[in-house]
Amino acid sequence: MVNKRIKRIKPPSPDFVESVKYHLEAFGVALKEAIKPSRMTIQYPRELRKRPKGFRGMLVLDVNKCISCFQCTFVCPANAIHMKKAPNGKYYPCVDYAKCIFCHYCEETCTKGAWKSTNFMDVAFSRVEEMLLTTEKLINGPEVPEEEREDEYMVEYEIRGSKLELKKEYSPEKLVEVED
Amino acid sequence: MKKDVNAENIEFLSSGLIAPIKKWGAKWSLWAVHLVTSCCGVELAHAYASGYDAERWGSLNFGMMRQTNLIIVEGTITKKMARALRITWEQMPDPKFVILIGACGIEGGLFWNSYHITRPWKIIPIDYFVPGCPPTPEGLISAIRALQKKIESGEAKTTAKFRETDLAKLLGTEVGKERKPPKPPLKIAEKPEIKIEPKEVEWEFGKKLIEELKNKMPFAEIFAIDINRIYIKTESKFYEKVAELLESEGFDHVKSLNVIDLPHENKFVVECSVSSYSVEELMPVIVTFSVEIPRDKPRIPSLIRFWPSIDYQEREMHDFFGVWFEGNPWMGNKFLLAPEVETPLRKDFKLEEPSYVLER
Amino acid sequence: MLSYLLEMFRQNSVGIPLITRKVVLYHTANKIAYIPPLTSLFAKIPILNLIVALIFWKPFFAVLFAPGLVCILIAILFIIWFERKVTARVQWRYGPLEVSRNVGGIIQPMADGMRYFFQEVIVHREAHKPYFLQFPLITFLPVLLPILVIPAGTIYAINTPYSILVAIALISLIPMIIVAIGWASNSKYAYVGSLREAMMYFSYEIVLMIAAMSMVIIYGSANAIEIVKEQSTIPGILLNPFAALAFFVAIAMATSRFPFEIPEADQEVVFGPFIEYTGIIFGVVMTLAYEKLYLLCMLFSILFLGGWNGPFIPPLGDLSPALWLFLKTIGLMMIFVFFRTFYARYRLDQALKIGWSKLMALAMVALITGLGLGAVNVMGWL
Amino acid sequence: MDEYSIPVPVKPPAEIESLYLPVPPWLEEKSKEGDELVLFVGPQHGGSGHMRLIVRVHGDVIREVIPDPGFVHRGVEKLAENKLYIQNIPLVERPAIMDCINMSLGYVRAIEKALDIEVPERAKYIRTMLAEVCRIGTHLYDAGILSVFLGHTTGFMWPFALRELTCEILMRVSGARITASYVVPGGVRRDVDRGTLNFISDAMTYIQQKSKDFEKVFIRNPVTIARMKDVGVLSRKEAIKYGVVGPFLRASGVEYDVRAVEPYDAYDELTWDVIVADDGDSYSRFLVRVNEIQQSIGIVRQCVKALKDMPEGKIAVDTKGKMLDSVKGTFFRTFGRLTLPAGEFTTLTEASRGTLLYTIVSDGKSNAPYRLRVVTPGWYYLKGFMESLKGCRLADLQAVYGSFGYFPPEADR
Repeated sequence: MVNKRIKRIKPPSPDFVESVKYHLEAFGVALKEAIKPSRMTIQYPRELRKRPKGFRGMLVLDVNKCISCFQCTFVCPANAIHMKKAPNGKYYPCVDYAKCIFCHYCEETCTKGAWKSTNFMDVAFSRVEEMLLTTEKLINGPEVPEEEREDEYMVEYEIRGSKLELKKEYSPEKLVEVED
Repeated sequence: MKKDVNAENIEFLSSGLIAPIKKWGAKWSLWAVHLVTSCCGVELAHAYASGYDAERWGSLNFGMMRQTNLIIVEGTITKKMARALRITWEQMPDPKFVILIGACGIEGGLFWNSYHITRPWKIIPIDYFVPGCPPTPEGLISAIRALQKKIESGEAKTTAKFRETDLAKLLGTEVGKERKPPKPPLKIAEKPEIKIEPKEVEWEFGKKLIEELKNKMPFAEIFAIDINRIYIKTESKFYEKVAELLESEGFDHVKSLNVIDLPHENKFVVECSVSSYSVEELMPVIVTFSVEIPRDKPRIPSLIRFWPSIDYQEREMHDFFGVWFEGNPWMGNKFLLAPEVETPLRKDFKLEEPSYVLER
Repeated sequence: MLSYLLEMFRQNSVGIPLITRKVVLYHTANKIAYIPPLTSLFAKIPILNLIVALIFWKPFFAVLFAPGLVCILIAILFIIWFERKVTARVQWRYGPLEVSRNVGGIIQPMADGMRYFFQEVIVHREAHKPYFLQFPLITFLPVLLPILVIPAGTIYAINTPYSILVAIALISLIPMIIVAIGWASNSKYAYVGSLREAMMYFSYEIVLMIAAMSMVIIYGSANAIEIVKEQSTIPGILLNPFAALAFFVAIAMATSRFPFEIPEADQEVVFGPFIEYTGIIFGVVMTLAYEKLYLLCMLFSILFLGGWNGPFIPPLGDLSPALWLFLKTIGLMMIFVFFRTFYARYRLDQALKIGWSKLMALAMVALITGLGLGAVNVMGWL
Repeated sequence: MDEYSIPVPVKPPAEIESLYLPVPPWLEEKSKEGDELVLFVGPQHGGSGHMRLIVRVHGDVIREVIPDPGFVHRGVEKLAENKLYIQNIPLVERPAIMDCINMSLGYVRAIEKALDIEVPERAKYIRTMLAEVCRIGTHLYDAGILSVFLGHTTGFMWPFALRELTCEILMRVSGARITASYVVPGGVRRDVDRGTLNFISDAMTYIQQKSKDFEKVFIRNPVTIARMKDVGVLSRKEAIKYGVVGPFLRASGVEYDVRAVEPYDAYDELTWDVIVADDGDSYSRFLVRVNEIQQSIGIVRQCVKALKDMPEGKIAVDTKGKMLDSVKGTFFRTFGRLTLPAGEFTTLTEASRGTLLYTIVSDGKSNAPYRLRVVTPGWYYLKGFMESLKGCRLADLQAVYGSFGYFPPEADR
């Protein structure tokens, strides 16, 4: 009980005049927004939300750095990472996105920095079997076909004073970017 | 019952003279039923709220399954919920579509080996799967977009491509030293011992309180295990007596009722932790009293008459361990669990072991 | 016989210069080239001319076009879109947009309608099947019949001194049908919803009638045409604002707008009486409240806002007053749906209490005002 | 995909008769005889989450509500016994993902208590700051759900729009929008940079400012007041008797807040008020949380200020007392094979919806808990929630439900 400061609140119980005032206030706020809305919608997929540095997206494996130490599969809480034997006899990880929870413990664990995150995780798979990404598929990471892309802008929330602004810039050449 | 409902729906929409109108209507009016199944509902709400506003795409979250045509399964479907999901799906008029979001729903995610979950895609046909735990609202919207495209073109496509690299070319096929997978780190003791022992702490008020309790309960072993934590070990015949004394002392609610299963010693340890709201000094103090009961005949009196707040925790422990709390009117019924799951938290109820190597 | 009919239709037909006027192509000293008016194209063809004449026959036109079915449809499609759009705007988002991006997604309700149209219709086992399917269609009766007596300027079907009274009486039938729908659905939530609908009916109906009555007393007539004529100098809302307010709130209750969206309460009784409906039948019953809103708003504009009074637009002819009435009605409907943006819903007992205490008191004040103004013959002075 | 494994009889009455409902069979029968109606609210219902309430209504008045939880019971306690200590961190925050920092904080603190680790100062402040951000987020979430339960859609959209900012904060700090898995034994996973701290304080200003509009449109709206005042009242005595927790307990006049009673992390170095109300009705339960948002904003501001004054780095400590600037690259090596000493370790945390209790029972040899007992706020106040519904009107069910902010995954675990 170091600094227990108590503040008792009293719920308002409006009388007739106050309640008319409150009705009008509610109406006024709604009308204000209807005339001059403070929109904050990011019109996905026309506009993409800018991912901050260190975003935990889909993973990319740098297979040359991997020393097949099994630590990422051991640490994975969802048991989504399995090791698969490659033609050279070593084991390399595969990620099952049907289980992956994007906690990126694997990335934090990897002593060699073989795991890299991308800024991308918005995939809709049509079949469960496709969600298991073997080592072969992990190296390149996800790609969105150019003709499927609908994005025009990249948007970021920015607060200036008392206003929330959607800072827009043109979307990048490549949708999926690997972080360093 | 074998039928491909997905294909039937698409076929219905793309047949006849007015197929374009049918497709157009279905495409721009994917109303999702309000069936929140788990915590991915948070991101679903975000997708439909101001931040992303999926309503732009003509999709609206609506109350009843009768008036909608899209189920968004949000994450885990437990064995109990599976029936509700199936019923909801059956009640929905054709043509209907299903999007499944969240790892928990697809292969279980973190809960992949839980005793209480199912795989929704075994229960109803799914059009699109969105990974993530939870997925971003973008993921959900891209699934809605993909579904719209599917209605239009009739074929389901994954929205991203994953190119395959030839590993043999990249790494060579030269097999080096044979390397065996290392031993998994998880180490669970064969014959564990649960020892709860006194700890020396600097806690003046506690010492006083323990003395006071000792005077009242000469039959029990009372000690502090930490600051603000008092532990009382006693025999099962004094269980109610201890509760009564503590209740008169000012401990007015139950913080936790816990059962520890010790199969190799053939006993359950029932721990009940109580604390106080009405006495200011006792507020931070948690008093835990524990008794041991035989594992093959787990019966113990209910404390519901001292603390009504223990009611649901007793029901829960009855579900989990099969401990029978005599006096609780609910005993014999399932509370949390689906009917087919029996005493899952006993140690002999084994879960599937994790595997680390992909056998192909 | 046919020619007699044709003559009858033509004598009482809607005059719209825009359509019935000759379109002059060029005009020289001795020659006038023109496209004949649309209607006269069919004047000589035996059956078609009868159909065209029938369409322009005022009673028929009133029910089918303005202020009837077509106007209702346009109003509903617009107001549903507007409701979603304005709510979205207040809620910092866009609302339906991508279906037609250039015009703000205005065809979204049509897409929803199409989807409903081609969806399976489920009749569940417990339902009383004939009634379950018939009642939604019967709802068109109390919706369209009042149109016969509510005139839109010079377009009317029946000119009767009791038009306002008949209209209100007919509109009052709608709750009966909703209750019947709930009964036919035979579901627990439909039952609770129907009960709520019936309770709400008690709370607003008397107020609605008293408010209308007090205006009728002032004008000294229940004929809509007379009433509008009386309002040419001063609209009724200024004469008796109490009646206007009471009528306004009663409309919100009658059409289950917020904050009185109680019978259908989505989160409480999941659309109450309509819970079991699917596909196009749900589309029909869902629009019922909007149809009722349209009718009552039309009555409100006739009683309080001077009806079809407004600047005459020559090319529209008879349609001009109808257009003014339509615009006023739509404007009122927009106000009603705007309440969704800032109100939660009251509880049933609170709504009943409001209906029988505050609103009833207001209606009484309105009645007394009406009686007073009627006694001094205020319309005579003006 | 071809075969559907769970056969569901299509006959509607079977749904009522089937065994998985813990409805005593006589209930339906009895209601048909008398003047009582038995309503099933949920799990597919516009005004219920992932749970089922069996409501016995007499006229418009609720006689009794029988809860049927477990629709989201995923067995966290059992799964935790089969995972490493650190693998349980994401697991324990799944019950209430919008409250992720508070959920994992309690568990991690139990581990730290067992290992006797002193967390670096900076990590303490970061934890406290994010815990309060999560509290704001959760209270906004509950306000949104309450609004939509009362039919007020704007009241749903605005809090969720503001929640978008708390998600953005979590995303910038931890990399994930909602499930941060950010707290690790001995500290946190990453450091927070200055730009992010600035964004956090800006976001707090924006939330504070916009909540004034929200107050006008929803909180003080006479319709809201009419719906929630004197509804679902729990007196102080009842609240204690049924073991209600957190803001709901404080709304009934009990001055109990774990952050004040048994301070953890940086709470004893900050100044803030415990919000208490006396009425114990739905409205004060809601108002207490609305006021707590303001207090939390104050706490976040103090934390941001303290963090800006502190040198960067040193955000975690390993079991040997070595300071770490980041856990990247050494995560598994440092924490992977943690083994706790034998004993029982209990921590209390003030999660957004109330007291959260973790008890780890360790056998001293395994590197997974022998037993993990989690009691979440939702599970504590479910009893009080059910009791407060007695005597309410049917339409009040949603008002009371929303005022408790009952989140079934949290209660079911």
